[in-house]
Amino acid sequence: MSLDQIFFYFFGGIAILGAVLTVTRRNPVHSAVFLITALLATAGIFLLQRAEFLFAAQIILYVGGIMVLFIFVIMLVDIDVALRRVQFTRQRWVALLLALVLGAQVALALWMGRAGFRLPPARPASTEGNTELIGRVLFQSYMLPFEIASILLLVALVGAVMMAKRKT
Amino acid sequence: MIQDLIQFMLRHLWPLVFGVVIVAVLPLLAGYVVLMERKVMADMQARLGPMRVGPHGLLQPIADAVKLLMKEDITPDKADRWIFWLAPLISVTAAMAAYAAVPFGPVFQVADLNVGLLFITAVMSMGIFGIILGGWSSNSHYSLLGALRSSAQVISYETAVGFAIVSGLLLAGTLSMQKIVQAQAEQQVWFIFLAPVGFFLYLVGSIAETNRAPFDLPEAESELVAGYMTEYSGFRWAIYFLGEYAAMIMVSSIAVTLFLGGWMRPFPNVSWLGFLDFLPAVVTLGVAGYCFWRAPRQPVQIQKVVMALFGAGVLLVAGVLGWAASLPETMTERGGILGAFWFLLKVFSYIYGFMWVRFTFPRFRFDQLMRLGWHILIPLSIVNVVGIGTALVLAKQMHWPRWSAISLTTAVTLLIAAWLVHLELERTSPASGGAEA
Amino acid sequence: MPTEYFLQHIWLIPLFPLATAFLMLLIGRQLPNKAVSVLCVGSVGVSFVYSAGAFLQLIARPVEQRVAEVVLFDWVPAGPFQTAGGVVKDFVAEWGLLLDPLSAVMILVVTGVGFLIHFYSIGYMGHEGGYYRFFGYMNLFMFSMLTLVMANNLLLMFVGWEGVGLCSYLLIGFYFLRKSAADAGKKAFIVNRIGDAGFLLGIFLIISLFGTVKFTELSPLIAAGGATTSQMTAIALLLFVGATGKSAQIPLYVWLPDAMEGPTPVSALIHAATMVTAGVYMVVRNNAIYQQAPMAMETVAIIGALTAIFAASMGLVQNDIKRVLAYSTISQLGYMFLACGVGAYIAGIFHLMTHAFFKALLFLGSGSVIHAMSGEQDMRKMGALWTKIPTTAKTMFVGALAIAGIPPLAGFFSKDEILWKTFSREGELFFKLLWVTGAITAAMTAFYMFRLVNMTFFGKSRVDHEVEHHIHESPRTMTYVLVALAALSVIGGWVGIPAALGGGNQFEHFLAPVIAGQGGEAHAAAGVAEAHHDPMEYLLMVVSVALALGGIWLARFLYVQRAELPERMAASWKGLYQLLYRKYYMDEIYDAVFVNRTKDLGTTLSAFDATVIDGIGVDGAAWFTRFTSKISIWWDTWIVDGLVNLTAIVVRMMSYPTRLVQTGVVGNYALLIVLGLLFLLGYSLRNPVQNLLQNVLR
Amino acid sequence: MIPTSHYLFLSLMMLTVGIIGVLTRRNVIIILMSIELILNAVNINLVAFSRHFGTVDGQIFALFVITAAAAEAAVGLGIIIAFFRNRETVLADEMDLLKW
Repeated sequence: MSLDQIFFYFFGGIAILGAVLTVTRRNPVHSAVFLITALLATAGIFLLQRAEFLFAAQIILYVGGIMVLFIFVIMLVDIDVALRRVQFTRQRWVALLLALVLGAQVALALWMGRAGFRLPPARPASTEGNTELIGRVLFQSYMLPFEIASILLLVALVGAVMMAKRKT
Repeated sequence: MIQDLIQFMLRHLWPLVFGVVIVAVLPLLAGYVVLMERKVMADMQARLGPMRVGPHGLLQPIADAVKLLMKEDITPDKADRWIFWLAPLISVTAAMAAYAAVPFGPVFQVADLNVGLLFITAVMSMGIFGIILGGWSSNSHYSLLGALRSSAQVISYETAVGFAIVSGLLLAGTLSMQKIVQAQAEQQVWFIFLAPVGFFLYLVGSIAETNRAPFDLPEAESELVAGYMTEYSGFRWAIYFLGEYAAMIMVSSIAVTLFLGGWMRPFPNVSWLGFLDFLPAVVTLGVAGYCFWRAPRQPVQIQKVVMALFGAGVLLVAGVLGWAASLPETMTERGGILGAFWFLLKVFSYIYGFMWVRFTFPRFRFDQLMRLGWHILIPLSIVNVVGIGTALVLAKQMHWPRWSAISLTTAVTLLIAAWLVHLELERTSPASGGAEA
Repeated sequence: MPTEYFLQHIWLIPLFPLATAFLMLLIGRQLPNKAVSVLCVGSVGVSFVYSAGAFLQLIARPVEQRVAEVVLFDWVPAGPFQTAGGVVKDFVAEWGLLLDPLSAVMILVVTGVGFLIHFYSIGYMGHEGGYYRFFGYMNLFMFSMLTLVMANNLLLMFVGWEGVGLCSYLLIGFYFLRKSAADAGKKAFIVNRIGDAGFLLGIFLIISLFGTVKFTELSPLIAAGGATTSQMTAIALLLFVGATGKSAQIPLYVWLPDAMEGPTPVSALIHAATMVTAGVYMVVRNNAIYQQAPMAMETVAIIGALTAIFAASMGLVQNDIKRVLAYSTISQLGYMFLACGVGAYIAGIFHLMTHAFFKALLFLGSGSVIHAMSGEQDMRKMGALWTKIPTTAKTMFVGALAIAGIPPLAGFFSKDEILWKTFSREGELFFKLLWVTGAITAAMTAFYMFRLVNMTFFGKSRVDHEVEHHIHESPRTMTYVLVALAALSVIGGWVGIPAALGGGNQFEHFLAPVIAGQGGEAHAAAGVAEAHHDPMEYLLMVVSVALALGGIWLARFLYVQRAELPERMAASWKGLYQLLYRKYYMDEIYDAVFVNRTKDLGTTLSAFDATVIDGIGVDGAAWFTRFTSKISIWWDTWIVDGLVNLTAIVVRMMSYPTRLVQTGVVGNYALLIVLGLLFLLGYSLRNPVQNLLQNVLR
Repeated sequence: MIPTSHYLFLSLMMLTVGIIGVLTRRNVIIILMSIELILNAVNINLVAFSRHFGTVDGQIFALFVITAAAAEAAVGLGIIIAFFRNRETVLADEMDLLKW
């Protein structure tokens, strides 16, 4: 069992565990913390796949940005009320069933196609670093999507401000 | 499997050692930074500061640490125990993990990541969770308010700081800390001279990010007792404290690496200044001599001894430095040891700047702080990045002389800064409507 | 300056007054009087300079190409249409200015006299309100008049024609607070409209016959006999109706005496010198048409002669100084038309010019007198002013001599020219009769003019006392103008000294090319005239001078030596006196015949409106609408809305079960989405699953 | 070296957990978090395939996904705050104004 596998199972296990706990915790703050754990584990998996830039981006954006936002909101909305209520919807059992069946289907599809992607074909390690590569591709082939994404962010910013603003 | 692990360990022996060293030394360093701060404060207030514990209070930090360890560890009732326990760890872990990418010297570095600077900022940005969760979990209004304030402040200023860093990155052209330092060596100039506005922005932003005066609203004793740390006591509090000072050293080492030439000595490739390599040895030698000179003049016997021991230690360091300086250029130890000295020197001078600011300026009001961040620093930082980029384009594509391009864009940036400040004064002057909340 | 600069820029001439007119009427109220006077008088002066320059450069050209035309733009591009003759013409009316000898003389007269009168107005109107308004109207008039005389086609000419009509209306009603003035303005406007209708019809007829309104294209067409004589007569008469309207001929002269309500400069400029002569100009301009219609020409001659004598006879007994001048104007215009009628167009224009000089002089003089008498216009309250206002008196005396036809003043030559042309027109008794009329009119003219002079300046003073004190000579600006005009009316005639008196009639030679049919042989004719002088001509001159002197003597005898006689005569021949004094009751007759009938028509029509149109039409329609709307209301409520409600009910019943699905809870929707996803995947995976199951079962 | 299929199974598990969370939880905030989980699973997939094919396009798409996630979180939380301010609840099945 090689080191890669150790790290993979370590991170993967943490990720799944964090995900499950996220979904099951009663207290949103706890779920947020576990979600952060899961995200960090995912970042680790990215690092495992030599995607350093994405690793950093994942931590900065997801953990440092989005999750802070989440926790903020959790603190703004008074959660004590919600804590004393039933946490799961009426449709929980059927929903659970459906989700599991869906997962089983996809798993079946993957299992039948597993021969397709065993090990990734060995490639020469790219001479230039991951960041430079991403930068080049991003600003050459994906210029337009990049701009559109920035516009999307701007719109989301304005919209969020407008909605969260007190109507005075 | 075990073999693999051992193989791994061996392959990464030095980084592991460095990591252990850092984790071990950092608390000590932080403690002595505290001592330094108290001394500086005392000096600025015409006092002596701690003198009792050890000669000139040299053992004060250790005493404090011991005291904190022995204090009772209170966990408030109704607190969310688990998170209350988790929060300080997060903050200190974030601060320490960032050190993995800091180059204390050409070799003295845990990992020269390809995305080093990004990694540092990323890990640093996680410190917020320590603050928010701590404030929230202790289930007290002071703490919660302090936490919210502090996180709001940190998030607001992170943007400006990020842009300031980008302005440095544009000049370096790489994210790896080592390469940044080398870039400054090759371009034969510290980036502070190429991006003065960026450095200034980073200075202000870093002060705010570490919640230090005059931006220490989250811990404003006069308003909320101790901010998010109100309910913490004993060792957890110590951990928070450690985290803060670690973060402080962290931001200053980023500044040193990015703007102040990193571990290189001044004018690294001016050969006739080579004697500067012996400066560390000489300085430490002087310190040691001072210690020996003061040793007999200590009031108590034990202090005499301690002083002498301290002098001996410094003497040892001086010896090491001198030996390193005498080594031939090619050997890595030389650069490593000397580099560590220069790096720490620069870091401490930067921190001294922090303290100076702290003891000089009065505290902001929170709306003023936010307005400063959003109305002046962030736009200015964006303008600054654009300016630097323009200058680089002019220099590379148009083949302007770099200095003229840089100074031109800097002048423009400063003009815009003046304009922004003017606008701000207009908006907040009581004549025109006064300050909005 | 390029050669023929002025000829290329004649289009500027009307533009200067127009510009200042706009300025005055837009922001004039804000301007100080000095600025107003400088601007307006200056603009007219500038256009006078331009006209003079154009005139000189025109003379500089050889005789046969003394025509300058500037087309600014196509104004009415009406496109192709079929004329009555069946020819397809592309009709277009340009905004084009034509400068030939005729219009050259006209613009000289208009701008020259106009400039003098403007200058005079500075002093005369100085104390009046609405100074800027007055000058704005005056400049607008200058623009219109210049457009009229410089137009290169009938349509544009008509624009100017209407423009001057409008300005005369505005200026007659300048003191619009005085009801009489307002009424006079309206009267002038309406009467002019009648004439203009005729003019417009004439233009339409021309268009439909020849398909063009350009003079330069028109005259060859006519010379080629483009239309029958009767058509020509119709056109000519219609145009002449317009002329009678504008130039105050019988039967449309009634507006001119009332027009004296306006300020005196206005009377001088519009109702003596320029506008009223527009008719004459128009007739001369279209002489080609008239030469094709002898009957029309005779009509013109008769009308002219009759107007001349009638107006003169009315002028004999008027007591209002300006009215006398007004009637004299009418009769002089009659002279001009007489000239046109007998084919002596050039003589007509000649008399037009000289008349412009001395009648402007006389009007301005009378204005100066009124000014001195502080507004008094009745001659019976004047007298013995000769010493009190010497300049005015002398200049007016010169003017009177000129109009009376005393050689060598201007009036003599022009009037004598007309009379001689009338007499010498080879034909039957008819023309001799016309001559007799003209001669009698000349005598009358001399009489009433000197009656005016004597009653005003000589005899013993009949002035009221409070007026007596502040009788004073008018300011310089006015007297200078008077002097200048006096000089003009002395020498003005010398350009046309007939060959008989050894002066080679340059005026005639200059204008000859304009007159159709005698372009070239004008010289020949002149040469012939020089060859042998008809002794008759000298005789006629002697006669007319004698008649004039007789009139003058009679006037002096009646109003200076035996000043009590006139009243007695008036008493003795009361009927005649009243007839003349009441202007042959013309106004009353017009009122009875036209005005009141028109009013009756109006009342009838209003009654018709009230009863038939409103009563049956409108109210009936309203009632019908209400009725139908009642029906449609019922329809709407029961049928249309009923159907809608029915649909709504049905939809509600149908939708009840389906809406149960719409819980509004996001979770359920998400669940449905997942369900759909599941089915899709299941469908796409069906074969492998089957295989799998088979393997398992086997 | 880890076979790509491992990553795919990992992301599948995370996806299933996320779906379960979206479907079964009542608290809107947690539902949003579950959505983040789903997006995260997508990211794992993308990165895995980018490694599999040796190009960085997958990572760039992952970047875009993160961007979208940020936008979605911002707007969603804004909505939550506005809604909580009006209705004093954060439970999804009590937000049924659109019913009927």
